[in-house]
Amino acid sequence: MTELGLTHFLILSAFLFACGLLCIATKRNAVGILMGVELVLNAANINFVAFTRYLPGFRIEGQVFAVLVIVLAAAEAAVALAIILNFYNNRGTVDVDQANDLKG
Amino acid sequence: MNLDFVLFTILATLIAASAVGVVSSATIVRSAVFLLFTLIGVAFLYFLLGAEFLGATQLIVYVGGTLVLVVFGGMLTTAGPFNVLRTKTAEWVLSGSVAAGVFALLVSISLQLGARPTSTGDIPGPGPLGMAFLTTHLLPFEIVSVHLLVVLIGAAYLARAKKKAGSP
Amino acid sequence: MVESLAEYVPQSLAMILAALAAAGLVFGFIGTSTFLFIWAERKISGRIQDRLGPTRVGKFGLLQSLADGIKLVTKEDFVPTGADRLLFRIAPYVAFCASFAGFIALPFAEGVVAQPLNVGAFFLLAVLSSEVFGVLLAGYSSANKWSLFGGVREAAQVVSYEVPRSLCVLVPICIAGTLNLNTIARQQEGWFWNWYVFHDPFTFLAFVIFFIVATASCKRAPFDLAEAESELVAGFLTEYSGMRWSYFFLAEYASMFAVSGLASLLFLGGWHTGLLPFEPAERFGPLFGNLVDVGVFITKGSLLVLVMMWMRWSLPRLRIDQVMLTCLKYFLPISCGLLIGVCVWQLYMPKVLAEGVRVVLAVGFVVAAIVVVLSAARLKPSPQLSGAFTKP
Amino acid sequence: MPEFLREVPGRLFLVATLLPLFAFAVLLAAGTVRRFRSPLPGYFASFLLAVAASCSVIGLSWFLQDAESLRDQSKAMAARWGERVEWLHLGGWKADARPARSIDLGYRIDHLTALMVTMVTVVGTLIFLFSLGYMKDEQAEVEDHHAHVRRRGRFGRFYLYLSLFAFSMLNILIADNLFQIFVGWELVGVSSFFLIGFYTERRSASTAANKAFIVNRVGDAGLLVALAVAWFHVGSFNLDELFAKAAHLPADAILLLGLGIFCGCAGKSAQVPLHTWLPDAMEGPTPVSALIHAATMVAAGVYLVGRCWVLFTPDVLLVIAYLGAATMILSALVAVVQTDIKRVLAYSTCSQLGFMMLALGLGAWTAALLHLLTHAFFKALLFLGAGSVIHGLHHEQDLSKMGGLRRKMPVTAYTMFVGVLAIAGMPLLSGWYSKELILSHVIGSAAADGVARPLLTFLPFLTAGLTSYYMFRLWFLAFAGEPRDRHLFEHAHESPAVMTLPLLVLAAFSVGVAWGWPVWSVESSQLAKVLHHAQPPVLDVKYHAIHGKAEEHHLLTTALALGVAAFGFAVAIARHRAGTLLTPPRPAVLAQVLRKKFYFDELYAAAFTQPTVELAKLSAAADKRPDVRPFNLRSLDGVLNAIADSLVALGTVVRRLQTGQLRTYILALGLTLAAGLGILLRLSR
Repeated sequence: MTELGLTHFLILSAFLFACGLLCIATKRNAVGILMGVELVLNAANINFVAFTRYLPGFRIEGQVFAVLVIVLAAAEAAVALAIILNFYNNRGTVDVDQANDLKG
Repeated sequence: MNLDFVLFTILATLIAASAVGVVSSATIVRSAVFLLFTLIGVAFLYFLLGAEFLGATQLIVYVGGTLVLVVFGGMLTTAGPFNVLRTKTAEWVLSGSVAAGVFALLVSISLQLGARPTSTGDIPGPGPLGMAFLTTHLLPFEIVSVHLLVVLIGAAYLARAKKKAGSP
Repeated sequence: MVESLAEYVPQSLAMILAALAAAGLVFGFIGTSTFLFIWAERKISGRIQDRLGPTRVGKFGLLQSLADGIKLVTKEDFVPTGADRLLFRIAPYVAFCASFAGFIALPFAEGVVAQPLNVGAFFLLAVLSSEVFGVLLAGYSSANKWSLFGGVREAAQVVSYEVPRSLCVLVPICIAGTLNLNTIARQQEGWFWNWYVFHDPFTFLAFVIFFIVATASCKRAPFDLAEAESELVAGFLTEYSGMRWSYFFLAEYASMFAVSGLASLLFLGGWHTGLLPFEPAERFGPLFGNLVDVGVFITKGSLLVLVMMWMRWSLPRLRIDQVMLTCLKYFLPISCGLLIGVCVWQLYMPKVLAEGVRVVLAVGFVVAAIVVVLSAARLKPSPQLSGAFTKP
Repeated sequence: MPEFLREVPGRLFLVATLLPLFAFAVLLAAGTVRRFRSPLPGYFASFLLAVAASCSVIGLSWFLQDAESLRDQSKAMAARWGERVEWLHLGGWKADARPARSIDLGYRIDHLTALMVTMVTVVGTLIFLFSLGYMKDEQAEVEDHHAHVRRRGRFGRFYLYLSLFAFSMLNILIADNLFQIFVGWELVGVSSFFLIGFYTERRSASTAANKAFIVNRVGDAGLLVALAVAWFHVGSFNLDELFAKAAHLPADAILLLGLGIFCGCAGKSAQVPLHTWLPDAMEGPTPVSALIHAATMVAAGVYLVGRCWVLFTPDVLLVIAYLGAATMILSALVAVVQTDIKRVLAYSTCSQLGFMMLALGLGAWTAALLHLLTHAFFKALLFLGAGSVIHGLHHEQDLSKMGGLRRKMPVTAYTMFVGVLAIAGMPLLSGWYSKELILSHVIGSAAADGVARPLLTFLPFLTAGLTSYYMFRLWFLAFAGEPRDRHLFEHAHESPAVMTLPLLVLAAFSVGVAWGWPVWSVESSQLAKVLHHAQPPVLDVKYHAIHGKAEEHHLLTTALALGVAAFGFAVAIARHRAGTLLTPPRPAVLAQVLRKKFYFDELYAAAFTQPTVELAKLSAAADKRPDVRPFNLRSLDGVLNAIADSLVALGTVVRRLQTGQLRTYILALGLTLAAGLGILLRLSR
């Protein structure tokens, strides 16, 4: 395993993904959850780029989708922050546990 | 044991460590700083893989744009200095076991993939990428453009300063 | 360099050694140039304010910066109570690293670059825009409301100015058709009307806008709202002292030179003099020719930095809302218009006409510069003003 | 000539069809602009239809030239004057499925289609023009005296519906398959619904619209059955394929097919027993009546019977003939006692349609369709004339209040007189040629067939006489004599030029549209000759004897027809002199029966409407009875309630999962992901 290969990147991205999941699941701060989402997206992106390098079928597509993911992540962050700011203005907190108006 | 592998190991350690930092930090701005290191690490990982354009995009969009926004949002929404929202230990255990399970599964899948053909050579640069965006992948490109416009308007609308009820 | 080293040591080791050498060179350049720039700034401000500036240490006070540096290094390094210690400590390094990383992709002459990147211009913009992080963290972690204000202002300002800056960079890139700074500079060799700044009216305007916007994104006066000592004490710098404080200044001067270098590479022909009918590297051999090129490039960059200083000491500071308004309501639409304009120009302008416009622009610029210099030389210091300082 | 027309000149007709659709679409979009008060929609739609008319006139002339030069090359003709595209591909996605079928869209131009499209667009254009004047009030706010409301004018909407109407009719005409015809058929139905109920505030109008729509649905059900039969047995809706395979169909299938198609046609063309909607349809604005009666809706039925003539077995043809005869005589009798100017015309249309159906049933194909074409012109003329009268009298339709109007509105009076002459069968006018042809075939078939059908022979002549009588009666009542309502007469005025011009043009058409050389010979009618090309070839063989006999006896026919027409005229003028045109016929019972229109409406009410209402009332009452209600709650209602209750219970349980805690959801998501991955991993081993 001393030759750098696709598996290394996949494992790294799996770890990043798990961290992102954990972050989303444990953070009570809405901004923290947003960060977890960014981690997850980055994990996916690492896979895309690694595929670009190691799989012939992903030469362009991997990069294309990585760029799209980055752009959409930025858009998502903008909207999420707008929502968080609104939530903060209404509740005076960003604790997502307080956001349970839709509780069944 | 070549240079690429060493560099990867260093970068992976940086990324993994700061990802753990993101999760474990109690204050939101500290999390953001660790996230910054993660993102920069990922950007350099792209450089290592040869995807220079992506690496630069990651830096300019994620680090220079998104993360600044996140930190900004974090600062604006912390009521007191270094505000902390604690999580219960039980939740940590539960979430941690789920995340560990997912990680284990993903790793086992990755290992199952086995040996893959090694590097397929240089990754296409910005030129082919741009051509791809204007030819074969035009539709996603346009969709993303429209999406961005919608987000621009939507975020501005959501975050606009609202007049308090009753005031003129 | 790697190739020549690889004859003696293994390839990997050669690469590491080369990287270390490049890092050392860049760091050395940043340190030296910052010392000189600080001295120059004090001298220039002195002259503009009708005083002498530093004179005591060394010839013309040249060693003033060294003396200051020794003082800063020996100063006590403390962290305010209530501050986030970790973030407070790393903030200056984050800011400095970003500026430092910019130099990795900045070619000083043909091939004289730490890491030749195909997306050099893009990379440079990317790392320079992450410098804001250091400031933001410094402002936040100081546990001081003036610092926080400074940090948040800086974040808002830099994120906004980044957009017109990138758009203005796209204008010459549209003409060059590459993001590789080396290639862009090489495309502008020959006489000075081959520089992209004289390519067409849009690039000319783009250069002006880029320079202003770059000044703003280096948080230099008249856009230095993050420090704004008349409002925020010293902004994000309030709680800093000693070495950490000086790292912020290293970062500031380094990024000033970085954006000036970028401007000269994109618009002003890079390391080409524009006045020599031959290539120094061809005429004088690679070593000496490259040295000439590096000299030309550093001169151009330094001249632009000097212009920034000139601006700092001549123009009054804007209010924060004015800063944002200038960016979002003026620079952003103008730079969008320039980008569209240059695309249309490239598509529809006949070759001959484009050549003519280039020469006219270049000659007009030179004439204008001469007129400005001559009229400035004829101006005498106002007797009232000079009198105000001499008389007690 | 544009490139796309040079290859396939049939596209001229396609363009003519699509132009009204375009007008419809534009007006529909423009309708969203509120307070759009201007005559612009009318001008726009009329202009487009005029363009369509010129397209079809050009197309007709090209077609006739082409048909002359490519006489024996039916393939070349079909290629130049028809196109098909696959619209829906059905079946065939399984390997073992039956061969894939597809529903095609297409058009096919032959002599009949070319003539009909030209007629519809020309008459339609004139009606559109006429409406510019007639509906002028709708451009501003309208005070509706019948419904007692003030409302916004609906000028644009009127032209919107008219355009849709024109498009649907043209679509029926150019279609080369039953499916497309059916689509047009329903569109005609719905646009007639909109137009008859144009004054939605009036109860009578909305009732009439409903009636027209529902009665037409009865007929359409038959057409749908025919479609199903065609799809099942032939597997295609294409008319040519249908005709080619008709002979090989099982006997019951072809019988059902023919009856179904005729049922649809009877609904659209107002044949007994589905005729009751047509007189009520007079509630719509008068130009609409003109459009329905002359060019579009009722013509569709006759056209389709003519088009699908090959599909009818002799039995079905006999049914058609008898029903046509019944329609013809019953409507003519009713028309005699009507005092509403539009209703007289409506019943006369009914009667004339019966005439055409009878002729089709007897095999006088060319004669029937010739009558359809000529009738279109003079009936449009008559209706527009009636519209002009109504307009001039400020919306008074009662004949008993008119009289002497020829002094006030001479153009209307004399153009309408031309129309009356034409419909009555005055020699050398267009109606004469067609009616004469039909009657001669009636005689011919009586003489040629071994079987005697006295009703079919006798009734047409009786009807011809009655037609002559009631049409002259109408004219005398309206235009001749002394005014019966002074006040109305004083305020009467001639209509503006935009309304009289179409009248003049239509009068000219009514006179000469069927002319040939020599003019006095029925056989030489140019229109009939052109139409004859479209006649299914099988007719020539089958009905050769009848044609022979018809020609043999045509002098007798002429004498008889002219005789009855003159008799009708004589009676009318005598009663006019005596002033008894308005007095009901002698036996009071007869008068009552006629006035009640043979009790058709009452019969339908008693047979269908009333029982339904009673059954509904009975069910409602039963549901409320204390002894039935518990049973109901346990049985039918109980089942439904049980379903609802169990859903509520399920919702209550599932609701608990909705904690509102974001992190719980994420955990669930993670768990699902892990489980899914695990399952995939196991499966892949």
